[in-house]
Amino acid sequence: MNSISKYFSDLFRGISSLWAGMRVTGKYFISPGQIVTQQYPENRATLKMEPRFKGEIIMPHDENNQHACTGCGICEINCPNGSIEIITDRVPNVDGKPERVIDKHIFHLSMCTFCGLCVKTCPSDALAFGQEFEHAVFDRHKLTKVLNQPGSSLKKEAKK
Amino acid sequence: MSSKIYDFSTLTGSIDAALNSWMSPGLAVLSEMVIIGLLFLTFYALLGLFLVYLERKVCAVIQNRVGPNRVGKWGLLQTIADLIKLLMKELIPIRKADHLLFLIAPFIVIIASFMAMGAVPFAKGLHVLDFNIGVFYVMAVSSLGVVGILIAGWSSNSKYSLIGAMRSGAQIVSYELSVGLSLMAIVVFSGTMSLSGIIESQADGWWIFKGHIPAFVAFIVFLIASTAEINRGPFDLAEAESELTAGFHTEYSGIKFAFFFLAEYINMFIVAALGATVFLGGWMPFHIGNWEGFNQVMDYIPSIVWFFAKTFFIIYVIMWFKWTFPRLRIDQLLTLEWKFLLPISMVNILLIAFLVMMHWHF
Amino acid sequence: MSEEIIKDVIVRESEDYIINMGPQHPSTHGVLRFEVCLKGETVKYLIPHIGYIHRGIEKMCEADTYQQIIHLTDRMDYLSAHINNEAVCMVVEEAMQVEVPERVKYIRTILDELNRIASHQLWWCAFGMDLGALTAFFYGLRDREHILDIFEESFGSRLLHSFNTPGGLMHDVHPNFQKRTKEFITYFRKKLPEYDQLLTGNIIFQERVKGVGYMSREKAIAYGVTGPSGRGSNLACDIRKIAPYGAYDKVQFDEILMTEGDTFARYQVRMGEMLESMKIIEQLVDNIPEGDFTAKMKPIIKLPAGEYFKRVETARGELAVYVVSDGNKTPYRMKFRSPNFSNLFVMNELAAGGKIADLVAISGSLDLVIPDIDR
Amino acid sequence: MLNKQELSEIILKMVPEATFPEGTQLTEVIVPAENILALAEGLKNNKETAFDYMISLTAVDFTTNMTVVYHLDSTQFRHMIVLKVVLNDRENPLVDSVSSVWATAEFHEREVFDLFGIRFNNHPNLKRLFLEDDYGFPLRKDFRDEINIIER
Repeated sequence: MNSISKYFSDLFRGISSLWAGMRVTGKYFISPGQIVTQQYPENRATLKMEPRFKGEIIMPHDENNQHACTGCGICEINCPNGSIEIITDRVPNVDGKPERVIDKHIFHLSMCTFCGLCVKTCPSDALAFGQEFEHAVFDRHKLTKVLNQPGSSLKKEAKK
Repeated sequence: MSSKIYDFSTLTGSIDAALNSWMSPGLAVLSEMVIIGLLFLTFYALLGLFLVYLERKVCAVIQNRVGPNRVGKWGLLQTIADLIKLLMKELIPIRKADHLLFLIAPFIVIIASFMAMGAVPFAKGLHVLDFNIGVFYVMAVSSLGVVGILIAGWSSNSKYSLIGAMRSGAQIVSYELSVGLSLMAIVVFSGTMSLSGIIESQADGWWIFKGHIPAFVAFIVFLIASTAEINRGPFDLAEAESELTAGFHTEYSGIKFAFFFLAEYINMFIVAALGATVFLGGWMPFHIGNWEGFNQVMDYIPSIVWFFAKTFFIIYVIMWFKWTFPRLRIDQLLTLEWKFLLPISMVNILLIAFLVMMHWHF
Repeated sequence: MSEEIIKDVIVRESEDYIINMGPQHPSTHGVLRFEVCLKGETVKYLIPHIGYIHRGIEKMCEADTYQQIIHLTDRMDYLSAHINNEAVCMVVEEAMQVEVPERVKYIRTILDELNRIASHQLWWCAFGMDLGALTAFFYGLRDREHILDIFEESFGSRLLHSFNTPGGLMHDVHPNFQKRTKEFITYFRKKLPEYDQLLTGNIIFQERVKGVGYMSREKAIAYGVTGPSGRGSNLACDIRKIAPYGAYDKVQFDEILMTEGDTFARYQVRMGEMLESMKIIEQLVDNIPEGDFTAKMKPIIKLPAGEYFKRVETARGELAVYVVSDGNKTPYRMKFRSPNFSNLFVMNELAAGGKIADLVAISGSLDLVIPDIDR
Repeated sequence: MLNKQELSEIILKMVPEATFPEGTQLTEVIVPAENILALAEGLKNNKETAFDYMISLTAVDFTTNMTVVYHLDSTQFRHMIVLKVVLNDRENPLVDSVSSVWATAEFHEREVFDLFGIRFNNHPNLKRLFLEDDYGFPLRKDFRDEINIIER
């Protein structure tokens, strides 16, 4: 007799537990307002990444097309993956002395792990993280970027 | 019978008469067969596409997602795009597979479901074959599909496939019993095996309401057992993707895979249609005893709407199962059948026989 | 060095039915291969094969400075990246005898616990999926998204946030951090009962996991199984209790212990730990002291010559960092004792004799992260 | 919980040749290679020490010798000890396996064999764990990978 009552209590306990699960899914079925997924390409206009989002490494330029990078190479040394290459040039400044300026600040996005050491260690705050995240390209070479814009120069106040 | 307005038998009868007046009787039958075949093929394809779409939308809403929404309005063309993709995909030949069996397995599965469809009464006067043993025929034919699954699993020469097929074999052979017994309950109530006869017997109320608790129990058993029989929901052990990657159809690709996929959904429809017909009155509108006014109002809703509404309700419940429950293990699956469902349905059928004997049902 | 090939010791019988689960199999959570020998549906034995994503992190560390090592540790157990970072930071801080500010300790502890919740949520998703409950997967990910949003706001990355640095943090947390963390706790306390209704109480689920994959306490100790998997076998192995670090000595929390030792016990430990983690966060989040977000460190860190050892509790167990320094700016030898490495090899003991479906449930309940095994 | 003094007394009773370096973070013991198995068994089975839990087993290549390092813990007393075995034969290092004492050592030893080439006597299944059979032993200091250069 005991086993029979156990059989039925097991049966009803089982069915009620199944019903509990079905209630959860059923609740979501009848309340479609609960949809949480983002409609990504459609919401591009409203999609704003957090200001700290590490999308890529950029070199901010001001309105005079000037940046703050002195070409010291600290970011290159600190990068664990060798994703930064700096090609410097020596040009005579106003006094006629040769002075180091960057020719190209090359950033290999494909090798970058976004550890943030370059941005953190830059002594002149020349690097920053950009919010761009759509990096998919068909050609891998397009992921190698030159961060300083053509014709840009060093900011005066950063020169000291 | 008051529901004369939406009777399809006048339409089909007039087509039959017209064909007979144009050509010899033999040719008329032949052309009718061709017409029905073409209609069925179209219906089959459209139904498959729609059910896949429906499943995706249902599971998406349950999972707080949107579901397909890229191709066409609300993603309506998504399944068609998938179909085109599957049609154009390469059929990967499997080395060391048994090529003949590998080739015919999907056809066996799909033909089985096709044949079962023939006996489904879609609306008043709209069915292909009205057997006097309709219930028996549908059950017999729909269980042929397991042969296809077994052949598919064995012939692909893959270990996953073989395990999946063996599981499927054990599962379907067991659950066939419960499906049969639960349908038998209504056969005992209505006293006929003909599907149209069963529907007619529900003119004053559906069996699930008329048949007291035993009919309801039979309905629940039918739902569970038929979900298992079509390899779906918590019983999809034959293709348990976390264990066997894809089970019996691991090695299939392209349109052959699509056949399995389609057959699974069509089987779901057939099972739901059978359940709706036997337990929920098929195309019969919702009638209550002798409330003439209420019954008249209900009759204004076409019978085909009634049929599809009930069928899709059961389809939704089966989908609801699938997207809620974890999968059973093979031994638990068989325990459920042999220790719970089968004894319950046996006791149930005894009860029903007693009820019918005492004329306690309505 | 002798080059002879050592023969496989397991002799296969002719009727053994061997299937490979993995490396690309839906249930192995990454690139792990189980060579499973079956008899019917029953598992006779299984051999784990690893190394598919062995990247040589320990060797790479020998060429990196201590700041650069941090980002490599993210990539071991990527689901508890923050805790891995903290282990390396703490070993460096201990060696340099740097006292980190209280603020850093509090923030690190909160982030550890958030990371632990996120990790357990993902485990819950994947465990449900292993058992065929696909909807569970989406519910877990839905709630995990809230934590990842908090991470993104504060550190700019969602999964691999190299936010710790020797001596402190990369930068201070976002001003919204406390508010959003509290919002998350309120939200998740509402959603956690749903998890129980959907899976924990479900009869099918309980049948699948109860009594499956029994691990005794002795076996757990012998195989070095730690973390929630070990605590399911009544092995008190929580480093947060044994050797408190960060702000763990300032909070009240329970170490969840289960005596059953089966898959369901390991499941319940993790579910309980989510609640405990929320408790810890609630105790800390309002009391984060003001102060600096990093201690004063030299730009080039040189550990004094010697050997250093530090243990932390990640979401999966005990992570130990063993550093041999020769006084240079790079470590001479860096060893990570990863929890998953030890947890993996108990699989054969647990799964042998069960069904294939049990094997999937057991490997899910051990919560293996393969990059942590391979390193 | 035993302190360094008590531990060293117990160990010296088992292995008189053991030495105890000073100024280490944890209690360290350097034992000759031939004594390690006996010491391991002794430390595990002794009621006072009960080192039943092996945290990790690893090795360090000091270019002059190979050192196998065992980190042990006791789940009962929660004291820790570090055992070290110095193998002077760098070309063909050989040490007794402790996998009979701690089951987890079997796989840690396989890892060490894989990455350092240190061989373990009486190991039940000493095969490479991660790498291919002809790869070389990457964590040795004289290892050079011509294809993927990791030096900086």
